[in-house]
Amino acid sequence: MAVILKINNLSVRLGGSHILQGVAFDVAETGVTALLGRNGVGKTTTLRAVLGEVPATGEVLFDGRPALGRATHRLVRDGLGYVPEDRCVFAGLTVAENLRLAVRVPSPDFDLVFDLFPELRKRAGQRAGTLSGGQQQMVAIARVLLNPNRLLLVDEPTKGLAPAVVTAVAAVLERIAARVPILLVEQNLAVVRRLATDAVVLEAGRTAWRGRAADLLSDADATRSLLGVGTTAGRH
Amino acid sequence: MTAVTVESVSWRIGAVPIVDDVTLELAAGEFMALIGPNGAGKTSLFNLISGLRRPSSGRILLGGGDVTGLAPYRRARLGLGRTFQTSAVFGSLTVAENVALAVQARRGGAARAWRRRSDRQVTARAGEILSEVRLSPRASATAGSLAHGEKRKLEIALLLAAEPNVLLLDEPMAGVSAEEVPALVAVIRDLAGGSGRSVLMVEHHMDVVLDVADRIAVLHHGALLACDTPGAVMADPFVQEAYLGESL
Amino acid sequence: ATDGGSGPLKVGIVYSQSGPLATYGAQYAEGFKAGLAHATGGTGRIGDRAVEVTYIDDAGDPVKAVSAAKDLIGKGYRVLGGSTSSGVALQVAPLAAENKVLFVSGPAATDGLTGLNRYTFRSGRQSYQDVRTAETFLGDGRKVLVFAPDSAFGKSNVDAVTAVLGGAGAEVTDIAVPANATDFTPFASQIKAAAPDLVFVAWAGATAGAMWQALDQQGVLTSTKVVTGLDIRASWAGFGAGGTKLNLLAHYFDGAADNAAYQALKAAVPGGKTDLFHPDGFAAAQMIVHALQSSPDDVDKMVTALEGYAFDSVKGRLTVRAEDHALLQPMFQAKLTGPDAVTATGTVSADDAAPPTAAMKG
Amino acid sequence: MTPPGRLRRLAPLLALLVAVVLPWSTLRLPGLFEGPLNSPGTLQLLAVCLVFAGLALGYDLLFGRAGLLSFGHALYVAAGAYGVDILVSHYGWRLWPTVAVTVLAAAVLAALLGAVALRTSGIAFSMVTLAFAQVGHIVINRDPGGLTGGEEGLPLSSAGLPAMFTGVVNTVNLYWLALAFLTVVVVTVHTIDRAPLGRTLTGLRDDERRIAVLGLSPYRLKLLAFVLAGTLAGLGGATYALVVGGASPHIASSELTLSLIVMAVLGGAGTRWGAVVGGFLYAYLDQRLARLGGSLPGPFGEPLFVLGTLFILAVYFAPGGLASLSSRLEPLRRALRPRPAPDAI
Amino acid sequence: MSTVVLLALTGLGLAALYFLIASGLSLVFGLAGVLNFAHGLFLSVGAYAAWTVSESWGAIPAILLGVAVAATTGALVELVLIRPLYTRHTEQVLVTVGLSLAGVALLQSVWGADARVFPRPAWASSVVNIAGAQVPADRFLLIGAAVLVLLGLLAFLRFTRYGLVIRAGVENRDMVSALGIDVRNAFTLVFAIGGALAGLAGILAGMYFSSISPGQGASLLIFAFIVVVIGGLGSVTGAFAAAVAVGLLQQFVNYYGTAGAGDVSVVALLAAVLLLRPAGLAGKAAPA
Ligand SMILES: Nc1ncnc2c1ncn2[C@@H]1O[C@H](COP(=O)(O)OP(=O)(O)OP(=O)(O)O)[C@@H](O)[C@H]1O
Ligand SMILES: Nc1ncnc2c1ncn2[C@@H]1O[C@H](COP(=O)(O)OP(=O)(O)OP(=O)(O)O)[C@@H](O)[C@H]1O
Ligand SMILES: [Mg+2]
Ligand SMILES: [Mg+2]
Repeated sequence: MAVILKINNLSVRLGGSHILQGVAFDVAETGVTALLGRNGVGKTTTLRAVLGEVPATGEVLFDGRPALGRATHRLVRDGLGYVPEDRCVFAGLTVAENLRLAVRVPSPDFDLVFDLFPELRKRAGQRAGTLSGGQQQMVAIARVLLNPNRLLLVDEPTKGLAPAVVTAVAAVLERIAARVPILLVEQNLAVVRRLATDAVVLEAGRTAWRGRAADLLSDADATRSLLGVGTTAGRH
Repeated sequence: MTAVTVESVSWRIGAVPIVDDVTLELAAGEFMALIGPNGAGKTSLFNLISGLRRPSSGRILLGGGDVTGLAPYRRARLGLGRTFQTSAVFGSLTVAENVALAVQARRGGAARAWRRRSDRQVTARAGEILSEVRLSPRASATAGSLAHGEKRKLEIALLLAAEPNVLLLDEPMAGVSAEEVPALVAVIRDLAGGSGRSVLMVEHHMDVVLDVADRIAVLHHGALLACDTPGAVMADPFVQEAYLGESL
Repeated sequence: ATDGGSGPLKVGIVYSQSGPLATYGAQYAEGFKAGLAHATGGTGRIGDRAVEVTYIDDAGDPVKAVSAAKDLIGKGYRVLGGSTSSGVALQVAPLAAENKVLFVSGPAATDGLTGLNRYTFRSGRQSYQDVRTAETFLGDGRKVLVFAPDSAFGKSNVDAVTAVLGGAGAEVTDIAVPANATDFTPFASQIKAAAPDLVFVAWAGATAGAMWQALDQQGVLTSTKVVTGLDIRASWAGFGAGGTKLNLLAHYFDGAADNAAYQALKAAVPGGKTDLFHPDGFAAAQMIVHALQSSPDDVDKMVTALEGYAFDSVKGRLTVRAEDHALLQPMFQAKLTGPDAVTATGTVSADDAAPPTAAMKG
Repeated sequence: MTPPGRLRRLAPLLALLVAVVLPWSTLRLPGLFEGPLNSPGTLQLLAVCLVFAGLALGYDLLFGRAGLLSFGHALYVAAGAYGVDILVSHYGWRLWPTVAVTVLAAAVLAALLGAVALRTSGIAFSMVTLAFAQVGHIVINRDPGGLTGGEEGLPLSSAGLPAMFTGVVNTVNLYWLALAFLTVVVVTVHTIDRAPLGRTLTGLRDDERRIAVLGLSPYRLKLLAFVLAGTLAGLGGATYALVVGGASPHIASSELTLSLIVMAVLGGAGTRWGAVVGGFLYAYLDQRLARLGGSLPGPFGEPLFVLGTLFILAVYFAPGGLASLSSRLEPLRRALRPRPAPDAI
Repeated sequence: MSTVVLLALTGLGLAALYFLIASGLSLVFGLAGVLNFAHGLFLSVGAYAAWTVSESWGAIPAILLGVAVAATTGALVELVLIRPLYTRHTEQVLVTVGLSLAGVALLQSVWGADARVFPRPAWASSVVNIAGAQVPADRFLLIGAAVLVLLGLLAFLRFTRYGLVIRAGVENRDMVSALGIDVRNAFTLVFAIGGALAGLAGILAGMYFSSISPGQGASLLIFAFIVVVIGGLGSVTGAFAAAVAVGLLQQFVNYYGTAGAGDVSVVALLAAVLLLRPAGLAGKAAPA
């Protein structure tokens, strides 16, 4: 299996605590790899470490090249897309400006974006800070869809979205995943079940489980001990 | 006896109505969920009720008294508590201090300039609350460095400390890991249950909503579409189509 | 400490080495050193005791000046000098009276120092003497207009002009310009409209260039007689194109007088070019040496010795008026003849420039 | 409580004790001070440093604790200084009633102007406070009715002062006065720090909205902090006038406020001792550098050059101020401690 | 009548000077979020650089050099001092405070504390007669320069992405990088432009006052701050409008009111505007 992202012995210290203590897993070149775990185990930190937003040690290979120590913007230009957990839309910019800012290529895929989120076309002139939570999430996802990517890092994309939109976003991610591999952090197991091909579970800053998503979700004991929920516990 | 009355309240920005002539009654002891698509105006309605925004027209009553022109802190003193959709905690205080501050805001003395901070009763109460929301292990962490889900719990803890009789919860479950959801649901149900407290909760997790809500209000484009029992609302074709969509 | 007798005679000079008045301070200090050498015949000693001078920077800040003065007084210094700025001098002077030490203030021009207390003297001129000099330009004109900033400095000038020229029968009006105004054009046109016989301009600071520019552009300099004080050499170019039209009253400029003191100063000043505040330092040294000669340790005797003391200094003959310690001195009239050249056009005798006697306050 | 803990609590008291008895010492610290510790020059220098330490901590109540970046704090210092100066020098009032009236007046002024300025927040608040202070500065420079002496300042008439505050031999009393002022500020601010109000002010700095929905009025809390800080500034101004022997327009200028900010940040804004250390050190360097100025080459002869550069370096290498240096050493200290005491919450 | 014309035109000249100083300040403040206390220093640096060579090089090359030196100073300050502190906004502002203290003292130690006479072309000293008022010609130079700067800045913000990148970068620099943009160069560029504008303003102010001194820039800064804040944080057009308001108000009140009222009226205007519209005249509107 070809690997787009290879993480080995990733370690992060922040504010005096050892948050990641040797995380290791691979992300396949196709499909969706789900990164799972309880609150505070370090999922977000893992993504930020890969992007170079927090100082980390260990080995990260993106597309076969070492990623640690490279500037974030260079990694992104090489095709690493990021949808952050707290959305990080630019509150002072309008929706249109937020999107314009994200454009990196001569022919950005605005059609795809407005097709998925017609709401954004309507609100192009509104300041992103006044958007509802869900609308901000749409902007955050739309930003990475404008450009072609080699890998997407997506952190809790369905958080705070209305059920119908969750379904829609899941569908979008599914469509995207057909072209681009995704490393997905997600609490909504129903979404995970629908999208994920592989799964990684973190526990206290370490990799606790890695394998086929289906194997994890069908193993009641594993889900209970790793995620604290029964297999049947969907949220919808 | 109604806890909160929203009387033909509208809030417009320019000419655009964000909240559009909403009339709603939350009975004492009632647990009502507020659902609606993203951008429907749920958070905005919370802002109007809690006083962070002034309505363009209409009245808001708390326990029968008109509070439309009252500052947020006056409403809070009348027993109105709320959480924020994007966690608003005191980032440079520790978790324990966050809660202690809230306890004191409730019990008086938060602006006292001479007593010692670590009043035994306050500390004890704060400790209790933290264990209720399962944050005790993080008590001495700085709130600003908490992981997302932990902040959500701290939000609830701050609310618990304020001992409000009307609670506005804005997506309390967003970002909380699947494992923690049942416990947090229990906390929230305890908050409401028995004590005669009223809750108005915005939440997109329908299983949680169905689990706890007595009635569900549906907001769409700022207007109130329905306010009924869960069964009736779930059966509503509009809710089915525009809000829930097809299941995953 | 100087416990009577044999040790060196200690003199503390607290003045601006840094800060906005650093140039004034530097001239004062050069003058002081030259004056000290001159007055002691090049020995730097009085009798068999050496004069030991400590120079301290106050950066133009009264807080630092007061600290330094207290430090020196605490160490037994009985003679202090310096004070480049009026604000500093006014704060240091009370210390002299409180602690019975001799204080000879420097270039600070405020009239407020004269008669302030028994222990305070001055080695420079005061604003009133400037105004008396301006009076000599009036001729038989009647209408006098004072153009000054709306500040303590400006007000004291207006008051002095009103007292001096008003007292002599002239009709005095004033235009008080905001001290930090940046545009003087309207005020200049106001002067033009008022058509006075004499305009007395009291202006110092960074905006002076713009002010002269405006007066020239609005034709004030050609339509009436404009009198102003001459500042340090470096500022002369700031008078701009219209500078040659001005009637200058001068405390001092190089070449205003010639005598032994001047020659001594000229020889000591780097480059040989003396400037506005060199004489103040020179005179201060002469006064201090005289005081110490009359009594090395008893301050009250020093005071008595200085009261009425007359001596030849760079500007000519100076007299310390006994009643209020005003330093009577000749003043000069001058014209600018080029961007770097001033010629004397007259001298105002010390008596003609003398300020009215003030009552000694303390 | 463990012994080192007790020691730590006693340290400030010890420091105070040392400060109180210091004027009896004839110790010489060459390089640091010109004369022995009990010489008037050294005591005057120390007194000025103590006043600025107090002013800086008072300002830090506003800036470091409540998060209010006022650009107009100098106004209240000036109110205290000129109030005392004018009443004593022009009207011949006796000192202590004057101080009481002046401090009260500064508090009222802070309440009135704060009530208006706090209707804005963020940079707008900074600018409104700056504007008010600027008016004060302009008025003082204009010398209304000959009261303030304009740009030349107003020396404090020693005739109206108790004998213990005049004359160089009595500099020691000014030193104790300054020390008393600093003690008042430290006790006030630290009492607030330890009290619930301290926590609430920090909360206010972090999230005003959240404070409001907890039932506390952000406006009133901010006003409280503003008036408290204004009162301390007024007291500081009064002390300043006595120590320096007068007032000059500089203390009403925005530069004074800026230097208070610099002091607070230099030491560590919002920390217990940061502003005190920063204020003391800044004032010390400011005065000492002037003293050494003549002997240093080039720009080093300009005290402001050295201070500005030091300040920039401090922002860089001691983020969080000098106070944070000690917490950076904390891991080291912990490693050296034999057995960690269990953390009591 | 001629007085009113004179007051209006010189008031506009003053407004132009304020705007020239405020423009760079507003740009840096509006985009990079740094209230740059060292702006006054940039002003003086540009002016001194031009002054140093003006004798030997002639006016235009001297102006170009002054602007270039000030721009370089701005860029260097960003690279060396501001950039390493990018997550710490307060510290960035504080560093500029320290820089303004140290920088002015440095200039003073190099060129002395006294004002230096700044040369100006002869025509700038002439006057133009308009409706009986003798208006100094250099006021028109100032007004012209201000209008050009306004148009230039609007074009920069409208037709390049830099404005967008920097505004976004101020909110969340990490996120801008995460969109694949090298945000650091954009910040340096903005500081360079801010420095260049300051340099230009410093040179024109030198001509206006016919002298320069180390503290001149800093003393002009306070009105520039007021203009920026009244105009609305970071709005270039707002700053332009505010400069006109402040310049005219000050000039008229100085003349007709009691002395000193001019400054007080400007300060009162500031307080009034902020209390009524805390975000300034141009409100929260995006720059340009
Ligand atoms: N800057 C920081 N300083 C100190 N601790 C931090 C910092 N950022 C994160 N942490 C801590 O690191 C741990 C992991 O955080 P992270 O955000 O990666 O968790 P997560 O798995 O994404 O959690 P969630 O599901 O709640 O989003 C948490 O305990 C958090 O408190
Ligand atoms: N200041 C504002 N200016 C313009 N539009 C605004 C403003 N504030 C809110 N809105 C708009 O009002 C609508 C309601 O927003 P609100 O945050 O109340 O939605 P919500 O129902 O809470 O949505 P979500 O479930 O996504 O949080 C949104 O379309 C939002 O864009
Ligand atoms: Mg996370
Ligand atoms: Mg919402």
